[in-house]
Amino acid sequence: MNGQAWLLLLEGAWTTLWISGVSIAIGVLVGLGIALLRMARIPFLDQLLVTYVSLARATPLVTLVLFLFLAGPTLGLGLSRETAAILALTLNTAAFNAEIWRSAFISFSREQKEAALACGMTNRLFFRRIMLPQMLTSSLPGLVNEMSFLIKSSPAIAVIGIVDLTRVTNRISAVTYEPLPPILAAGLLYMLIIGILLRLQAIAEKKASRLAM
Amino acid sequence: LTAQADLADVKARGYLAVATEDDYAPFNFIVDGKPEGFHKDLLEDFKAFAGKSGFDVRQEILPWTGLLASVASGQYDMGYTGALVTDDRLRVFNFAPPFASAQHYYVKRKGDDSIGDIASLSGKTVGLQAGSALLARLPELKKMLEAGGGKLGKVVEYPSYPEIYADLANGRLDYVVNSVTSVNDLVKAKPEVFAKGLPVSGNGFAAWPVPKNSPELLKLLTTFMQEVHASGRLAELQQKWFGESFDDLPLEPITSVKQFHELANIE
Amino acid sequence: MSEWLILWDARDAFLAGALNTLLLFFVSVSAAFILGAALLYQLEQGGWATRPLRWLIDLMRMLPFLVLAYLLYYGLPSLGLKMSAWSAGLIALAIYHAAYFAEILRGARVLMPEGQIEAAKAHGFTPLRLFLRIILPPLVIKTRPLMGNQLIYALKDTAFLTIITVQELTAAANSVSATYFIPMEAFIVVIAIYWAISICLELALKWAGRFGVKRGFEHV
Amino acid sequence: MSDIPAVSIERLSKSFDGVEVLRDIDLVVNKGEVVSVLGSSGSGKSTMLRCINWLEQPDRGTIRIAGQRIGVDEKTGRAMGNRELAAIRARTGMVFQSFNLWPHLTVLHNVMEAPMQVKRISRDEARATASALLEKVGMQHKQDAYPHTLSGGQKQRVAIARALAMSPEVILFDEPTSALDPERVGEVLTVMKNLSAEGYTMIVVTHEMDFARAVSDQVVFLEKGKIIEKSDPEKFFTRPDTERVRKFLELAD
Amino acid sequence: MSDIPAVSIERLSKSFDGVEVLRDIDLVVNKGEVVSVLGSSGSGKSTMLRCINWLEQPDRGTIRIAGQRIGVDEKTGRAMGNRELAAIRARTGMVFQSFNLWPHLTVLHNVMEAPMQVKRISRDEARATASALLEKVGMQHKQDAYPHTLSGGQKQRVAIARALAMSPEVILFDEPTSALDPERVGEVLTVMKNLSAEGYTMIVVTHEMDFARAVSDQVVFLEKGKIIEKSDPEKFFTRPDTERVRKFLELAD
Ligand SMILES: Nc1ncnc2c1ncn2[C@@H]1O[C@H](COP(=O)(O)OP(=O)(O)OP(=O)(O)O)[C@@H](O)[C@H]1O
Ligand SMILES: Nc1ncnc2c1ncn2[C@@H]1O[C@H](COP(=O)(O)OP(=O)(O)OP(=O)(O)O)[C@@H](O)[C@H]1O
Ligand SMILES: [Mg+2]
Ligand SMILES: [Mg+2]
Repeated sequence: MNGQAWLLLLEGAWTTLWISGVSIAIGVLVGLGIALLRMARIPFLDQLLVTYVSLARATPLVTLVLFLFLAGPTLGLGLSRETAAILALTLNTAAFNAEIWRSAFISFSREQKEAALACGMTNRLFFRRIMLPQMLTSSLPGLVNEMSFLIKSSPAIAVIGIVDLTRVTNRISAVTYEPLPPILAAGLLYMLIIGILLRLQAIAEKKASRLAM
Repeated sequence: LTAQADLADVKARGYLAVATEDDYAPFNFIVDGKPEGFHKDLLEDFKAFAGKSGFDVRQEILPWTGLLASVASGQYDMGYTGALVTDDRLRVFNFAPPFASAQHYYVKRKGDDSIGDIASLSGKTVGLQAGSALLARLPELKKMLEAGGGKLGKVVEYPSYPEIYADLANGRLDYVVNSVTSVNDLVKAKPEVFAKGLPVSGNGFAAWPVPKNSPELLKLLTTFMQEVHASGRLAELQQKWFGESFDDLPLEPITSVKQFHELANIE
Repeated sequence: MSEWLILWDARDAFLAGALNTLLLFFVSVSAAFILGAALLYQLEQGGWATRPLRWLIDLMRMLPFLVLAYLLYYGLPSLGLKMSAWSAGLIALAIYHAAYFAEILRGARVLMPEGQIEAAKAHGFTPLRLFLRIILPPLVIKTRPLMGNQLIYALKDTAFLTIITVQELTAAANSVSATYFIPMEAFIVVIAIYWAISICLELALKWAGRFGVKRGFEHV
Repeated sequence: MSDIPAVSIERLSKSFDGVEVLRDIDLVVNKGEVVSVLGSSGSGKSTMLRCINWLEQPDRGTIRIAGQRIGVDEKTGRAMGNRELAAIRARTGMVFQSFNLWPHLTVLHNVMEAPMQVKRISRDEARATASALLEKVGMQHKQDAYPHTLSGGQKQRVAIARALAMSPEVILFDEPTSALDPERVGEVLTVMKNLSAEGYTMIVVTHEMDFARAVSDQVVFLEKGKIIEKSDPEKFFTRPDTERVRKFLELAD
Repeated sequence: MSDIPAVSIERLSKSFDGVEVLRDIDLVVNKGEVVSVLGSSGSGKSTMLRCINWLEQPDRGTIRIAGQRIGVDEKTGRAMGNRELAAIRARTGMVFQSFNLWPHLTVLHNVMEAPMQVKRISRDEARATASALLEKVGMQHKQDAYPHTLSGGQKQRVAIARALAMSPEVILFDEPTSALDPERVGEVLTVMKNLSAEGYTMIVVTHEMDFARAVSDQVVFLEKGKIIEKSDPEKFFTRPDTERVRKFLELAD
C-alpha cells in the first residue's frame, strides 16, 4: 500500500467518523427520550415503543439502510445518501441506547429517589439533579459499548454508495487482489477511532470513582 | 416504485442516472480515488453520444450488493456495470447488447499440477460467489464432469471474490470459477500466484441491466453499442481492458430467457 | 406471489441456515459468557494480569468483528494454523463477545455496594466462592437489559460469518436472493426469523426480570 | 388557621403482599406538637411515616397535611399529580432510617440541594443555611466530604441537617439518633427540643424513652400495625392502659 | 494454648486522605473476653473493627488473631494471599453497622450461605442452624423474605444471625442494637451474654452503656482515633481517669 492508499483510507475514516459521530449524538439522546417515555408507561405508545425497540434491534443494518434509501422516494421523501445513512444508524442505535438508559432507570436506588421526593422535588427535578448525573457515569460502559458497535457496524452504509473506511479497503483490494493489508490498515483506523472513546470513558470513570458510585 | 424514468423523463430531467461499481476490475474500479477501467473509458463515448440526444450522464458509484436493487427500485435509470446475464435477472431487467463475453473459466494455484484438463477437476473443492451468475451455471460444469465419469466436488460459497482468491492461495480451495474477463485480470495482476484454466461453461455475456419498463432507453443503448462496434472503438477497449476482443457478441439487446438460451447454447 | 413460492421451495436452505445460526449463537454465547465472567474474576483478583486483561478487553471492543474473523480465518493460515470455518467463527464470536460481557459486568461491578462484598469477605469466603455466590448473581440480575442488547448483537454477528463461508441464515438468504433476484422477499424472511429469535430472547429476559423485581433490584 | 391540625390521619391501612402492616391508624397532630412513635421492630413505624408523605401509598384511609389531603385530589377523587405531591412534600421534611444521602454530592451540597432546587433560594443563601445547620450537628469539618467516606453517625447527622434545611412545617424523624453516641444523641435531641420550642411540628419514631418522655406532647405505641396506646407522656410512662406497653417499658429499663 | 490472646493489636495506625483516623492502637483481648468500644461518632470505632479482619488495610501496626498475624505473611513479610486471608477471616465474624445483607438471597439463605460455602457443611445442617438462629433473634417468620422488604431492626437481627451462624471464635459487633427497640435490645444483649458465657470472644462497638457495664471485661474509649481510656467496666464507669470520659458519661445519662 502506498501513500495515496493511506490518504484514501484516511478520507474513508473521516466519513465513518462524522457519520457515526452524528448518529451517536442523536441516538444517545433519542434513546434517552424513548427510555423516558417508556418509564411514563403511556398505554398505546408503550406498546409501540416496545415493538420499535424489538424490531430495530433485530433488523440487520444493511437491510435498514437499503430499505430507507430505496423506499424513501416511494414514500415521498427523497433522502440523500448521508441522511439515509444517518437515519438508519440512528434508528438502530437509539433502540439499543433506549435499553441501556432504561436499565439505568429501573435499577436506580429507590432510597435516593425517596429522599429526593421527600424533599419536595418533582420527578423532573429529581431526574435532572439526582438521577441523571449518576446515570451518566453509571451507564457509560454500556453506552460506549454501543458506540463501538455503531462505529463497527457502520460499513453497512456503503451499500447505498457512501465511501466509508471499509469501502475504501474493498476498493483497494479489488485492484491488488491482496485483501489483508488494507483490512489491517482499516482495522487500525477503526481501533484508533474507538480507542478515543474508550479513553474518554476511562477518564470519566476515574473521575466518578472519586465519588465511589 | 414510480421513480423509474424512461427516455422521455430522462430528457425532461436533463440527465441519465447510472449506477457503477467500484471494486469490479477490470470493468470498473478505483485507482487512487479515481474511477478506472473499461466503463470509465466507454463512459466518455457514451457521454458524447448522449449529449447529441440532449441529456447528460451522471454516474453514481455503489457496491454490487445494493446495485441491482437500487436500479430495480428506480433510484437509478440503469446499471452501468458488468452484470452477467442470467435467467432470473431477465425477469426484472432487459440487457443492452453485451460488451464482453462472460464465459466461465476456472483458476487454479500456479504450479498445482494435479489440475489440468476438465476431467481433473473431478472431486476437487471449488469456490464461487454466493448467488452469482457463476453459481447459476455450475450445472454445466457438473454435466461436463459427469459425462467423463467424474463428479463435481465440494462447492463453497463466499460473499465476494477477494476472499475466494485468498482461500485459493491458502489452499482451502482447489480451484475457483469466474468469468473470463475477471480471470484475465486476476492472472495479470498476480501471475506468480494464480493460473488461468479452461472454460467450464458455454457462452455468457456481460451487459448493462435496464429496467423492463424503459424500452426507449434500451433502444438508445442498442444504437450506441452498434455505433461503437461499427467504429471499432469497442474492440479497441476490449483489447485494452480484457486482453482480447470479443468479435462475435450479439448486437441486439437481450430481453427474454429464450433468446438468452439460444445465444448461449443452453438447452 | 411467485417470489414467495420460490422462497417456499428454498425452505430447506433457510431451515438449515436458521439451525446453523441458532447452534452457533447458543454455543458461542455460552462460551462468551463463561469467558467474560472468568475475565471479570481475573480482574477482581487484581495483580499483574489486570493490565493485559483490560487491554485485551479494550482491544476486542476496538477491533471490528469482521477483522477478527478475517484474521483468524484468512490470516492465521499464513502462520501455518489452518482452522475450519466453523471453529474460526466460533472462536471469534466467543472471545469477541466475552470481552463485551466482561465490560458490561465490570461496569456493574464498579457500582456494586462494597458492603455486600465486605460482608462476604468477613465471613471468610474464598475468592472464587465470593465471586460465584455473592458478586456474579446480582451483577447478572442487574445487567439484564444490557445482556439483552449483547445477545442480540451476538445473534446478528453470526451473520458476519458468511464471509468466512459459514452457511448460516444470512448466507442462505444471500444465496437465495442473489440466485433468484428477490432480495426484498428473502430479507423479509430473514428479518422475520431473526426477529422471532430475538423476541424469544426478550421474553426470556423479561421472565428473568421477576428475579430482579422480587429482590428489589428493579423498581417502577 | 391554628385549629387545623398539622397532620391528621384517618383509618390508614396498608398491606404488603397480603400482610397488613398498618391497620386503621387514626392520629391527629396539632401544630407545634411533638409526637413520639414507639413500638417494637417491624411494628410498622417506618411504614407509617412513609405513608404520611406518600412515599408508600396506603390501601385505605386519608392523610391531611395542614388540612390538605395528600395523594388524592380532593375535587376529582383521582390520584394526585406529581407536581401537587411535590408541593405538599416540600412542606414536610423527613429523616430516613437509612439516611439515604445522595452519593454524588458532597455533604454541603446534600444539604443545599433541596432548598436551592425546590425553594429556589440563592446559592449563597443556601450555602449559609447549610453551613449553619452542619455546624449545629457538628459536621462542618466534613462539609466537602462525599457521603461514602462518612461514619454511620456522621451520615445520620447530615441527613438531619438536610431535612432541616428546607425548614418544613412538619418534620418526620425515623430513629434520628440510632447511630449516634450518647453525647451526640444529647446534642441532637437538644436541637429537636429547640425546634419544637420554635413551633415546628414533629413526628418522631424513636427508641429513646427519655426523649419521648421529655419532649413529646403525645406518645403513640404501635403493635403489629395498630395503635394500641396513645396518650400524653406522663400517663404513657407511668400508667399505661395496656399490659403490652407496661411490659415494653419494663424491659426498656 | 489459652495464654495466646484471641486478638492482639499493636501500634495500629490508619489514615484516610492524610487524616489519621486511628493512632497507635494497642489492645489485647483474651479468649472469652468481651471488650466494649465506646467513643463519639467519627472517632474511628468502625475503622478499628474493620482493620481487625483486614477489610481496611492499616498503615502501620500488627494484628493477630489467636496468635496468627493477619494481612501480612509472617515468613515472607509480604501481603497475604486472598485464600489465607479468607481462612483467618472464617474464624472471625462481623456484624456491620450498615448490616450489608446480600440482596439476592432470602433471609434464610443469607444465614445459610457462609456455613455452606465456607465451612462446606451440608445444606440440611445449615438450614437447621440458620432456622434456630433466626428463631433466636425473632426473625423466623421472615425467613423467606428478601432483605429489601425488611425493616431496619429486622435487617439488623438477620445480620446478627448471619454472623453467629459461622460460630466464629471472635465476633466483631458494630453497634449491633442501634436499630432495635428496647425490648429487642434486651433480647439481643441476652444472646450476646450467653455467647460470652459460652466462651466466645467479642469486641463490641456500642452506645449501650448498660450493656458495656454489665457484660464487658474491658471497656475501651476511643477519641479521635486514640485509645484514651482502657479499663475494667467497674473503674471505667465510676472512676474514669480522663476528664473526657467523665464528661461523656455525664452526658450519657
Ligand atoms: N416493601 C416491603 N415489602 C414487604 N414487606 C415490607 C416492605 N416494607 C416493610 N415491610 C414489612 O412491614 C413491616 C413493618 O415495617 P417497618 O419498616 O414499618 O417497621 P418498623 O416499625 O419501622 O421497624 P424498625 O423499628 O425495625 O425499623 C415489617 O414486617 C416489614 O418486613
Ligand atoms: N473511606 C473513607 N475515606 C475517608 N474517610 C473515611 C473513610 N472511612 C471513614 N472515614 C473517616 O474516618 C473517621 C472514622 O470513621 P469510623 O467509621 O471509624 O467512625 P465511628 O467511630 O465508627 O463513628 P460512628 O459511631 O459514627 O459509626 C470518620 O471521620 C470518617 O469520616
Ligand atoms: Mg423502621
Ligand atoms: Mg461506626
